[in-house]
Amino acid sequence: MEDLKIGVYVCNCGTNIAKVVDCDATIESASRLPGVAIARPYKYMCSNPGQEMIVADIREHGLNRVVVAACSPRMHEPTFRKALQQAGVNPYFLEMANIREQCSWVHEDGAVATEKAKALVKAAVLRVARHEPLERRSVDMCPDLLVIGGGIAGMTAALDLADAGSKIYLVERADHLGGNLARVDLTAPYLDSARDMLTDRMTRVVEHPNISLLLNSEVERLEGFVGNFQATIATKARNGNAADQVATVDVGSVVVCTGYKEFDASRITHYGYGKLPNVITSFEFEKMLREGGVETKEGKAPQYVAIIHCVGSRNLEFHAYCSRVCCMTALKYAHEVKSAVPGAYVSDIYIDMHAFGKGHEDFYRRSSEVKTLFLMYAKDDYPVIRRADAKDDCEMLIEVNESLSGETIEIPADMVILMVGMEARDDWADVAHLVNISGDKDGWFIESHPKLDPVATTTDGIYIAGACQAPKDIPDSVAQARAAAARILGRIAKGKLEIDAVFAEVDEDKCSGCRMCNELCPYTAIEFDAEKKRSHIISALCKACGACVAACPSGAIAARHFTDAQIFAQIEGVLA
Amino acid sequence: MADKKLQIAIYWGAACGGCDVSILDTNEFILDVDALCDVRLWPLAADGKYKDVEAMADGELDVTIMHGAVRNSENEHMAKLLRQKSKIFVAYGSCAYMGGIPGLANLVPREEIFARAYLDNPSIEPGNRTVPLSETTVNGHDLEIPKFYDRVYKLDQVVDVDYYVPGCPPQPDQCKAAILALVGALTGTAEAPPKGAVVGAFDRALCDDCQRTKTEKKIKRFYRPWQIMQDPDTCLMEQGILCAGSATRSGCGVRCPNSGIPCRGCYGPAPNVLDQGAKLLSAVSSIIDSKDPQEIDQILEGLPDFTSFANRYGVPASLLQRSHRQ
Amino acid sequence: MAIRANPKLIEELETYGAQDVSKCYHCGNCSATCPFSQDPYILPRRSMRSLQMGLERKLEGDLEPWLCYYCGECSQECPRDAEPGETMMSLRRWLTSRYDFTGISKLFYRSWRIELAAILLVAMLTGLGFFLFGLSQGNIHHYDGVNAFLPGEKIHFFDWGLAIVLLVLLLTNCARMWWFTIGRDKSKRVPLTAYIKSAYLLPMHFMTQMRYAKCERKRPWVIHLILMLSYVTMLILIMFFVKRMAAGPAIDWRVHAFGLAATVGLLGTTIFAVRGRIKKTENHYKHSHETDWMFLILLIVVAGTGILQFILHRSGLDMAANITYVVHLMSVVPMLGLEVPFSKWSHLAYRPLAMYFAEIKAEAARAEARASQGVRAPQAA
Amino acid sequence: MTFEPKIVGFLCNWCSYTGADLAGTSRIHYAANVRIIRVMCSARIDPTFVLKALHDGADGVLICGCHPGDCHYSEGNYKMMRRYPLLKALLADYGIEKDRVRLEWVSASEGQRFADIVNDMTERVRALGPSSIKTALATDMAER
Repeated sequence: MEDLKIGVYVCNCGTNIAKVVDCDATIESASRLPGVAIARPYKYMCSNPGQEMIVADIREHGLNRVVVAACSPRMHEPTFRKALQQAGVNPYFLEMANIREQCSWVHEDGAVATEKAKALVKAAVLRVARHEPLERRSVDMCPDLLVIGGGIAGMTAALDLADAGSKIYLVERADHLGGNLARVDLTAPYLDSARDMLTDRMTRVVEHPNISLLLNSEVERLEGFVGNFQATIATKARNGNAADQVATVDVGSVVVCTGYKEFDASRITHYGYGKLPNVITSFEFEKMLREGGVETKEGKAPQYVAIIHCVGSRNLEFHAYCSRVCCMTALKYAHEVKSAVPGAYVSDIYIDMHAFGKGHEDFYRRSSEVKTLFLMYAKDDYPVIRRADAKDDCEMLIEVNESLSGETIEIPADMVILMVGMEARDDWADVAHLVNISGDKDGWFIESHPKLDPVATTTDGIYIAGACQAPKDIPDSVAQARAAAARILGRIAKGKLEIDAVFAEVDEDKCSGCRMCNELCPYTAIEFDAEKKRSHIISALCKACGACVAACPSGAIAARHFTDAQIFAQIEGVLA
Repeated sequence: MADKKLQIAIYWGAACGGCDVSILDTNEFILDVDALCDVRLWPLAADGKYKDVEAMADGELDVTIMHGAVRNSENEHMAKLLRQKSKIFVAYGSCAYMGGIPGLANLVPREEIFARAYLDNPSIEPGNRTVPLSETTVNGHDLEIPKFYDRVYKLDQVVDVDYYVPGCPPQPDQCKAAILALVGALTGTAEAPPKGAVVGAFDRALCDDCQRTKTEKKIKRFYRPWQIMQDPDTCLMEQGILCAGSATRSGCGVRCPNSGIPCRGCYGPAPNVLDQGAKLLSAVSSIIDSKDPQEIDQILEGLPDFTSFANRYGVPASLLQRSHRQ
Repeated sequence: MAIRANPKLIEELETYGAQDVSKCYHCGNCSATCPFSQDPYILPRRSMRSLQMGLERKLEGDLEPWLCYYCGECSQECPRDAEPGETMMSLRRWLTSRYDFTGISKLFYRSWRIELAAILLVAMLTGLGFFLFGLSQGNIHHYDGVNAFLPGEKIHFFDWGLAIVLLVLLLTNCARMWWFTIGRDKSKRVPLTAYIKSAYLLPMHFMTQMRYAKCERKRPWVIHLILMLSYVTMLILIMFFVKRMAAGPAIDWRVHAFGLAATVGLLGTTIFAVRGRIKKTENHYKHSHETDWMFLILLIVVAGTGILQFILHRSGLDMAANITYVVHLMSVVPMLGLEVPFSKWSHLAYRPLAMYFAEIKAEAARAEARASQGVRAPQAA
Repeated sequence: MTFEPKIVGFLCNWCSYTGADLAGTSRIHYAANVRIIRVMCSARIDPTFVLKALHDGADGVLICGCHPGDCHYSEGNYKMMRRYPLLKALLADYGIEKDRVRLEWVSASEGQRFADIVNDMTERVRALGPSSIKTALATDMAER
């Protein structure tokens, strides 16, 4: 290895640093450190003349390492890296000492601040001496896609991406498209027909030349990493004699849109679902509406219709979360009952009315104007439905501890609609395992960041959209699907995937295959090669957190740019 | 050189003698050693006096194999003496290499050890509670016994060591391999290992040799070996039994885990690892399956006296040294 | 025990003038703005809620509607335009018809045609009766004196007769009100001492309407008080001094001064109210039920004909005065006979009574709380 | 002269280091005793770093990461959270006072909190006096 020639640059930052830290003393101390060839101050290192000074020194003095003592590396590390690159030195041969945010701005006593600055500079010099040249790499990005689930989210994502020219494999387990939305009559709050909404999309999906629609199909296996997945898809044979077809396709990204299933209302015994004939679920009511008439099992028009919210949602016994769509759907039912049976009285039994979306509050107000009786009950204090007595003018009576009045009341009902909540599909864990993502305690798939990155997952190249992530209404599902499409298109447009030069690597000569690290990676970047009995890190997936590095009991994993040796040097430096 | 027998010494410091036995366990190989070497000092097997060693010229011995840690002034004196007389000085076994089991004493001060051994021990006859002194006068005669140090030292903290052979004790095969390597180096038939090398061991961790099936690890509860019916084919760590194998150099032949006993780390850290205990700590705690501080504490209750486990053979070799001194 | 809800009740209340009750989503702004909303009487929200749910039996026993003077602030503050003030008003109408055992009240409130017909019928009968009576025993050209067409002492006798009938009707209704609001609820016993201790409230609220004075805006209270005092003054004059009132032509200032003042009070306030209801100047004038109009018109006619006959009599136009007198009686009798027991005017009894009941109920509740604080139920071991 | 302890701070890049930067941009003055070493995530902090810092003469070690649930890498800070109790037990066995090593969660918006932690820790370590870890062995060897 060539001799170290380190250049140390101490920025005055106008007076921001120089006012408190004695820059000359810092330079004097730095110049005596091993390997330091040049040490000099400048008024503003980040300015063009400042950067040019570094470039000139590198060329003139043959510097091969640079330390800039200035502001936080979070501010100007990229700036100085660029300067190094410009001068023909690997940009990772740079280390910054943060003597502004960590010295001059936080310490009053100049002598103390100067001592600390010297220590930070020394740490940087010792560290930079152990830096290694790093190169960014890029891998090919396959523009084709796998979309799992043919509901509204899956179809939307597939269409957006197919329109942009990608080849889409849309895999749907059922024999038809549409998912749960295909079971719905009208939609809240504008009372549009769900069927109209779907028909257009379904036709386009079927006819789209870029979409290969695989009904009766499931993804069996997914291997590889972002940009380079191989998916194995099994398609069930139409008739029993033929063999199932299995195909393997190459895709660059995967959008998971597996949706939800409804809560099983019979789990709440208070409601008598399954025992009382006219207690039905919201989906059964939708079916009734789609078939064109609201009537009881006995074929009569109901005089009293009660709607119970939060069936399975918002309680500790079943699901603590809100299923988000039921409130507005319940209001929709109030309107639909009124239009089907104008003389009917509708009672809406709720916990809280969540009318958060566009047009929802207005829809709530309009629903109260059509004389819907809103009754509030407390969480975990279920209303109880019983058969009415012969003298009553109704079939059932619902006892509610009504919170707003504090009264225990009995509401007559001839038909009760249970607003069943959403829950994760039974096989969510299999799907999660298949595509290497995780689910939360309720089985909803976990997004990369709940606010800033709600579409991606911790596994690069795997995206989620629709209700498989959390209960969602149609606009949100569509928005998420289109967001996923946009994210993917952005990456496809680049053609190549840039892989950061900073990641962790396993030294296979040291790895003993103990597999301590395997479960630690949130990005499932660590693969275990069973034949070689060695773990291996897929650098394209690694985000360089270093969790596996710290945990590797035999020191076989190294964090590029944050190696043990570099950090040890820094420790020695700051303690000098 | 080839016509002259190699001059060797085998000596012990603070040790149990197991290392000597491990050399004898090479069986008939010992006869080959005898054919090749003159054993000038080996207290376990042959007579030999300090004065004989003192009489040797510097460098007269080709090799000294010393096992055991330095616990007292005699250990130190002999280590230094033998070093002076030897061309090659080998730290043999975990005690010499890292401090070994005696090194565990470094977690407490000497006074506490003495108090426990000579004063507070219930098995001591009342009225006869005597603490040994290194210098005393009996009937007008000054008597001296070796001075008991406040700490146990691994060999290279006292003398310059050329090679290390780890293990408690080193396995006979490895012992053989190490001796052959040395002989090869000395007779010029093989290249000498670089100074400071660990010989008689491999470069990966023990798991590499362990035949138990390993999968991904998540631990909800730790068990002592006697608390659980062990699955003989599955990684002990995955069963919640603390095993130091992943943080320990291989070379022992995986004898303990093969017998259903977790590895205690006698072969020392893997190469590149600064502190075996810290690494084991980092790995083991990382795979605890909980995000709740209270539950984590509860799970960690299954690891009583973790320090002594993780540093069982290497307290003197640890980055940390006991800070409080009397 | 669960109370049976009647989803149809709201619709029934609509016939009493309630509007938009179902719009209320119980934000509580109305109760926050109402100066009278104080535990245990949460108004108007609690009544709104009971009404939405159709808790008939509970509503029957509620005093809250009577504790409201309808300043209208609640309706103004309501974010959903659920008109709580008007709902309280219609609840008062509904309660009036509930207290009334004859069922007449219910007929009147639910159909203005029936009420109008009843008023006209009573007016016609009264007119015919008094006219024939006058002709049978007096001279239409004489207003007072020996041959007076409608002599004071006879009218006085009639007054008292009517008063007794009205009193019986009103008291029966009041008794029913007590039964609904206090008597029926066996779980809460109100001790006799409470009735005595708070008895002073009854005349006080009646005479001063001091609660109304607590409303944010004072003018409605002043108007209402003037109207009420004028009415009471007139009532006293008629019940006790009708002979002197009729005597003339000299002005007897000892009674006429009061009579004139009361007339000015009555005419002034009713005209103000009519103007207000036409122009909808105040919150509580925004919605006018037919019964409101009939009541006001009757009152104007009563006061107008009263002063007119006075003027005609003093001007020596006795015959005109006598005819006016008959017209006067044609308006007075339906007003007293129909409005007081069966319609709007009945609140002169219910409201002060409600204040009184409310106080003793609250007092009983406080006493119970004190008692239960002293003897806590022992905790389970 | 009062004893000025040397404290090594290991801060995660995303929350704590940014929080420390915020203390700077907010000009919050605090004790100068903590020298910061940036790591990408608190999960990267190998207990060896802590031992190494103490071995090399640090009087204290401060470890900061994102608050539980807020990790940039989803769950890295939980890994540190799991290592910490065992590390503390190990340090205690070596006779190292508990105030010398400390784990705190500091978010990117908690500049003041970072300053407060540094000040508090500096005071506590100052009260403990200089660490003898670095010198203990040498002193013992000289005196043996």
